[in-house]
Amino acid sequence: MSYEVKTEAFEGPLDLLLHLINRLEIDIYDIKMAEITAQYMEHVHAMSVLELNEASEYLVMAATLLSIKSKMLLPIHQDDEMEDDFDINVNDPRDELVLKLIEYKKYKEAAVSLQEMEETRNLFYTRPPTDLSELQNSKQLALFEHDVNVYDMLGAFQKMLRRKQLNAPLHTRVSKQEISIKDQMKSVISTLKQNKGRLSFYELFPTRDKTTIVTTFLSILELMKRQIVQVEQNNNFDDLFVLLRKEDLESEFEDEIDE
Amino acid sequence: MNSKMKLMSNIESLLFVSGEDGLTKKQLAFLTNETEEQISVTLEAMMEAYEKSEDRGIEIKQLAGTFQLVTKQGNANSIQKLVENPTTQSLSQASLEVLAIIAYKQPITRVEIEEIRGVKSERPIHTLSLKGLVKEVGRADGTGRAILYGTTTEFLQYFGLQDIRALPPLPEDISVDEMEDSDLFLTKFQETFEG
Amino acid sequence: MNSKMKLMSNIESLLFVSGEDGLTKKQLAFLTNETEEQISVTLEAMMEAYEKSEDRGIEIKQLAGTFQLVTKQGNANSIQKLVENPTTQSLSQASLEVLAIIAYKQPITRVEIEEIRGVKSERPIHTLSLKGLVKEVGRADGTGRAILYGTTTEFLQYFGLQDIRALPPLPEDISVDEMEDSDLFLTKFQETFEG
Repeated sequence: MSYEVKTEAFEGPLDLLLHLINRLEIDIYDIKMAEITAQYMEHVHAMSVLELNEASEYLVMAATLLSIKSKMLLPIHQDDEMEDDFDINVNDPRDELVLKLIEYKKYKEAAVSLQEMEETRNLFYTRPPTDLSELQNSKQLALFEHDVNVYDMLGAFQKMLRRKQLNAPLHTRVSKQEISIKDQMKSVISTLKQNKGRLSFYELFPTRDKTTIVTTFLSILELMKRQIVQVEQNNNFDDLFVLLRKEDLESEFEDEIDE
Repeated sequence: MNSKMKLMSNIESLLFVSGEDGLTKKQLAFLTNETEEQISVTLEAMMEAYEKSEDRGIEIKQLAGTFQLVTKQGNANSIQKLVENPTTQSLSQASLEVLAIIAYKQPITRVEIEEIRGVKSERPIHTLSLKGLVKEVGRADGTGRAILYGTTTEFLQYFGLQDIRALPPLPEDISVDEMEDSDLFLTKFQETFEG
Repeated sequence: MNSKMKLMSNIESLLFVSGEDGLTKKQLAFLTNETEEQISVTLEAMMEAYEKSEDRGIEIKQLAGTFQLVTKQGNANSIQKLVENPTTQSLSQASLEVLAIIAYKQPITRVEIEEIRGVKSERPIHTLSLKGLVKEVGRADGTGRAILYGTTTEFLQYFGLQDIRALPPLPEDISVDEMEDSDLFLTKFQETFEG
């Protein structure tokens, strides 16, 4: 006979036993050993295929059940009973198993409440903290702020995956919209107006969407060519700033671009 | 009056940039130069205002020991449209069991976890540490100096708990009539998975 | 009337979670099942309301066609104070993300890092170089010859790793496994209890 056991449905032998106890409507404190052992063996036989190492756990339990069953058939020795006068149940061979089952059942139930909490928690969302490092000075940055370990790093990575998952469908489903250079020129101008006519080049590219970036870039070039905006930089490698040169140009601008 | 409005505005800004890290009353008091009492009163007023205003989409929650801004539950539907596949994120049964044991018995070693579950638990423990839900909190005395596991702040955050004491009490004594409850438990399970 | 309030609430939630990426009118219309016109009108009303309410600490900013929530300028002082007194992890999240990417994908260019994260990453890379955890390890082929980043010996020391292969596997790979596990488990569970 082969010990191929299919166990995915249960989280181990204790889980299987709890399932049987429940199904057979047996009192957990008074387990009918013959019945449960028979059922357990039947299940283990009926299960097929799984890693040997998990199968072994099921087989160890099978052996335990058989041993309890046989102990219960033995008559209790008179002397033993006298010695253990104070503890009435000490001779019940099922005790250890019952305690184990009860202990396991507690956590199995706790796992169910965790799962419910997980579901509730999934109904509201937080946001990642804003990256404020540009407000920090370099001296501060060079300090190690925390006692971070590899798992903090992985945790950060995990958070990022979660965040990316949030935006993924939009990139595939929605953001394929075509933005015209004309529209983007208007958008750049209105953005500049909202910011008193001056904004860093970087801030004109709030999105990572390639089409939008390219369109925005082309529209800025076009605006420069038409001398509607001007770009300035104070020192090498400093941020570029885009300046709006003409204030009110909406009307002439409209037909100009339509050509 | 104006100053109270200004304080609310300041708190909202601070909570907004702190995101899921949130801030404690003490931190808020320090950052706004106010007393903790003043912060308490103001936070309470804000929480009420958020909840009452139907046009607001965010509210304040106490999570993992800090105050955080979160979206209102009623808007979950439209936010979930932003999420690729909302169901794949939930934890497996094995992970939940191990996590329950760690949460209630911490600090605890792998061997002790396996004793309770009756099966090897290396893999779920590994998964849970990679997800940042549990971590090594020390070493057991004695030979081998086995790793002791405990839950993380991320754990509190993940399950929406203010602190570890906010966990529901562990079912202590399972008496005979409680076995009937386990029927309920199975039914619940079925509902959850079939639903 | 109620529906308009609800739409505002929904938009606030959506802008809140979308963070720095923001959302376009088109995206908001898709997510809320409204017309773009309806979204335009509502956004305008919201922008005005945010601006007028002295107790609000956030407002809507429109940049190149996308809308995002940002903190009000007037509260810059207390945010600056937060930056100078980092009591939470908030400052390291971005750096840790970038560090994880560099550690696992090295050698890698800044543009590639940004593609993975979906946000600009110049600052965190700068921070990490200052801390000596990452360094330039070469130049990419092709025009531009972009800088390639890798981790340093300091990085290994800092995280107590013997060498770079001692890094635990990426959670990405894990979650795929786990999904399969839980699917199998669910299927089995249903079979068992329905059967």
